[in-house]
Amino acid sequence: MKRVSRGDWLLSAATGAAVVLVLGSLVAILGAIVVRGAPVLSPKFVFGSPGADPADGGLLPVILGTVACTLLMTVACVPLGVTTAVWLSEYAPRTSTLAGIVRSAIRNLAAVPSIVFGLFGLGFFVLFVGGKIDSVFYAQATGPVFARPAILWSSLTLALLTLPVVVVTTEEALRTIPRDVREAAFALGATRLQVVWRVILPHAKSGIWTGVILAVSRGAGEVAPILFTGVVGWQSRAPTDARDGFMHLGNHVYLLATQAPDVERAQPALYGTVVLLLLLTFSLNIAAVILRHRSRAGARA
Amino acid sequence: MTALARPVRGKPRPSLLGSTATPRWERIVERLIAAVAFVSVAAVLSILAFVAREAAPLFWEGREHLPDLILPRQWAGYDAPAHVWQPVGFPPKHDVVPLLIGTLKITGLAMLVAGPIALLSAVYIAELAPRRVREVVKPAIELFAGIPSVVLGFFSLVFIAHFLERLFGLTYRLNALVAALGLALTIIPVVFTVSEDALRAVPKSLREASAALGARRWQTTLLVVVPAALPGIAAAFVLGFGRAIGETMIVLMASGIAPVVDASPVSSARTVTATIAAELGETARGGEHWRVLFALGVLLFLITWALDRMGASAVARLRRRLHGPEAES
Amino acid sequence: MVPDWPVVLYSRENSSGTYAYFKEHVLKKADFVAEAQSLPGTAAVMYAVSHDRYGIGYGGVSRGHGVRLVPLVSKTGMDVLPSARSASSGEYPLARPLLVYRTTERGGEVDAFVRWLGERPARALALEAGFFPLEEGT
Amino acid sequence: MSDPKIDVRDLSVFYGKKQALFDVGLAIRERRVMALIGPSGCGKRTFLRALNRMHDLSEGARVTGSILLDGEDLLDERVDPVEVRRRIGMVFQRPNPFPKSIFDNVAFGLRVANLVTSAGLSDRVEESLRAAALWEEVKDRLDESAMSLSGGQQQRLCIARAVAVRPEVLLMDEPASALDPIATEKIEELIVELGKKYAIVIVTHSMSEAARVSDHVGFFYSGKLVESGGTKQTLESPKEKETQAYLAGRFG
Repeated sequence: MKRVSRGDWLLSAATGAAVVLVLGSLVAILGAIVVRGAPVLSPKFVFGSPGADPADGGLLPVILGTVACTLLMTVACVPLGVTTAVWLSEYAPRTSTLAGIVRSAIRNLAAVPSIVFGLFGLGFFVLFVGGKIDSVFYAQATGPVFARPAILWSSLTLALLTLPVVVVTTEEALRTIPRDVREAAFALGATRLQVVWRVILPHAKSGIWTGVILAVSRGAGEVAPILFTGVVGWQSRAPTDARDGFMHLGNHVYLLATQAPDVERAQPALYGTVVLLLLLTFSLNIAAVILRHRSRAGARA
Repeated sequence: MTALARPVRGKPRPSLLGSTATPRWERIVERLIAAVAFVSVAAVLSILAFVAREAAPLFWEGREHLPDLILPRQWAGYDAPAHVWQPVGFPPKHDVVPLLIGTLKITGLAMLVAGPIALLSAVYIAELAPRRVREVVKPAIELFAGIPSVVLGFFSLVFIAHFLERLFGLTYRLNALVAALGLALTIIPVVFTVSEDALRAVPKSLREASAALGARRWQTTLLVVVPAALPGIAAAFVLGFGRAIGETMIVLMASGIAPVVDASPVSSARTVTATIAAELGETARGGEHWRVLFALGVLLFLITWALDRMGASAVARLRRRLHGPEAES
Repeated sequence: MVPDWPVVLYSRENSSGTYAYFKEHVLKKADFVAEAQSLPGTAAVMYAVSHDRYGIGYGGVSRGHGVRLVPLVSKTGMDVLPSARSASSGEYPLARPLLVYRTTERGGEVDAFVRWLGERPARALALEAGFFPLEEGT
Repeated sequence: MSDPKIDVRDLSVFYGKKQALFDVGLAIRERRVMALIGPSGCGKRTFLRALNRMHDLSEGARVTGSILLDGEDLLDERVDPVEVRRRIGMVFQRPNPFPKSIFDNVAFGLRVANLVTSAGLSDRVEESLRAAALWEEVKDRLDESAMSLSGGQQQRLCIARAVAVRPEVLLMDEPASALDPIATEKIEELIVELGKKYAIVIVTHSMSEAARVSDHVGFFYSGKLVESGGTKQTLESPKEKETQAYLAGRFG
């Protein structure tokens, strides 16, 4: 029998135990929530319209609000993020100061706490931009039109929050494209834009999708940035206008967990909502992990 | 000899100088691409500017209150000079020290829990795990990062709080430790991922050299690999710390958010982030309370910015250390 | 025999009207102790108190489904429960009216809405939501 | 003799502070194959890549001197490198087809240059694949991914792709070095064939290959062009002693 030194055994035991602990808590969290929440998810609970008491479920407008906010966010953030990554990887000289500035701005953006994004969304989008729009176009209105929390402002705030995710993932995908491929395209007389559009972007497609999915998942789960920029606690319908307030699954979890009129009665609805939110963000994350794994395997082949 | 020396399919080739294969609109598009890339720079600058814009009047409108932001003061009804955060009160008291204490207490505890666990896991995955195990476990740990913090907040509020109460019979059901354990769940994937990258960046030759000198595996790992990766591991901790300081929903839901000034890990605590989230909604715009909350936002921005810089320079140091001064930054 | 154990205070978040009212009328403008737990809603307070043997808290009666109401001693020395009558007569010491503010000029839809608030269907709705409606004609 | 197709004068290339090529002068003639030989790191590839301004793509690279294409200096800063590359095609060391269909690979250069109508496109693709001696093997599977081809086929596809835009000059960077002997033979036959139509410059590390395919050779050593001339004469009786030593196998 192979003799294992005690030091080796101890190291394996300690580090292995840490991994088991981490994975164990992941399973415990998901298990504890799903076991209680999954049975609640009836079609009526998920797709019904809400009644007077949030504890009765009827999450349709909440889901629609979440989806609408996330879609708007994606529309704003993906073109920005992909373009930034393309500039960094295909246009800017690798060692240039300008690229360094953009890179460090992306890093900073990723490090800014989400609640600060909330403050920024309120101070910039709602009060400043909305205020300017109102004073120019709606001077006659009796109340604020754009200068109030709305799904539009929440989405734009989230778009900036998730921008680094898209940039970093896309740039990583662009970096795995072999130099050969770029040179082949240039040698055939393609302009830089043609190289980007016809070769680089198609080549990096799965990497870019990974970034988009990660960004959507991140954006869909954030609550702090939307608290003051557009989310509302309770309304009976989904938003129909970019200037409407909206309900959001994440915020709904927060409200049900802390402010339900009848805590005991709201428990099932709470677990159900958490499972829905997890279903949304977690399935997206798993998709991203698989996609990323595949695109990396593809890059190696 | 002319530029038109060789007719191609009957059509003369235009001069090299005269023909532009790249259309003018493409140059404009290139400019646009560069402009878009700078949106992120504009975003960072305007985040600071517009949060600071709401906070700044504090410094010329209510200047006499400025010392009260950080210095203890003898308030009516209190036994001794104290740090008090009672922004809705008679008079309002805006001493941010209790919030800083709460933040440090919770993030410190969270790091104490998450740091070792994440680092040990990273060592296992980077050094010891068979490839097949690594390929499953690494993404699984990263999936942690995909759980929305409001869900972890809820989990802490219900399960962790209950568990700790059963275990220790604590006075305060919701306290710094509950929030810290919830918070640890969000920083483990950060610290894990960055440390694991750092460990894996250590060249194989170092491990081989150590093994060839007769070192056992644990000796190689602890005496060669981990020390070599130390700057990267430091970066992982700094980045995890930054993430913990900025986290909002977990501490909002699970800390009991009471602005307590003490060192006990099981008393309630109120962090900077939770304070902003809890109070801003009903605060009158332009009031002193409003301005202080935005000033706290500026403070958070600056702290996380500084931590991020520290992390970045630690990573750069790691790269130089492992690959020499020539390494590309 | 109950052992010595600190009482845990459950308070509302300072952004709530209930908090400000309680501070002004019960604490007589003094501060809560720093240890008072801030909770974002009456429901959260009730939940916390119900799970804490040594907990004490306060909240709006409209959110008080399924709990036993605690009578307060009125100025006349009687035990009084919160009710429509005790609230509007002022006998219950901690009653507070819900006010509707308007930002627009008189007239139009807003007037109609404010009138409607005083009418029977609106009062029925208020009752259903757990509030004590205004006496007729007030 | 007629004017050269490409006339290179005093060409120097720098990477950052390091000089990689020193004052090279060389004439490249129409419908001839010029082989560039020399030990690795001698500058032959650097020279080749200067001819279609690939150095514009690498940071820190600087090129001085002049490269006259039909009398016009393609290093002139007013010249669009994209235009240069449309006139001077290039085939790389390792086959590098795009992960697209066979058809789309060949059509790529035509599409980016907007050279032919979509009706004429398939004719040109066929013509180019025939020119690269690949048509018979792929005519039934043009929609399949280029990645499904064998290495030798991929390289011929890259050649088809390069000639599809009807360049005036074709540059080849060790085009057969990554291939097996049979595929190599096919590529070499193809080079001889194409050499009847184009000016071809080929970098090779194999003396026998240079002997088989080229009309002229240029011998590079330490970033300098040591000697050049007719293939047979230069390989059999080199004038310079570096060339003699290299051919004798003393370094390389």
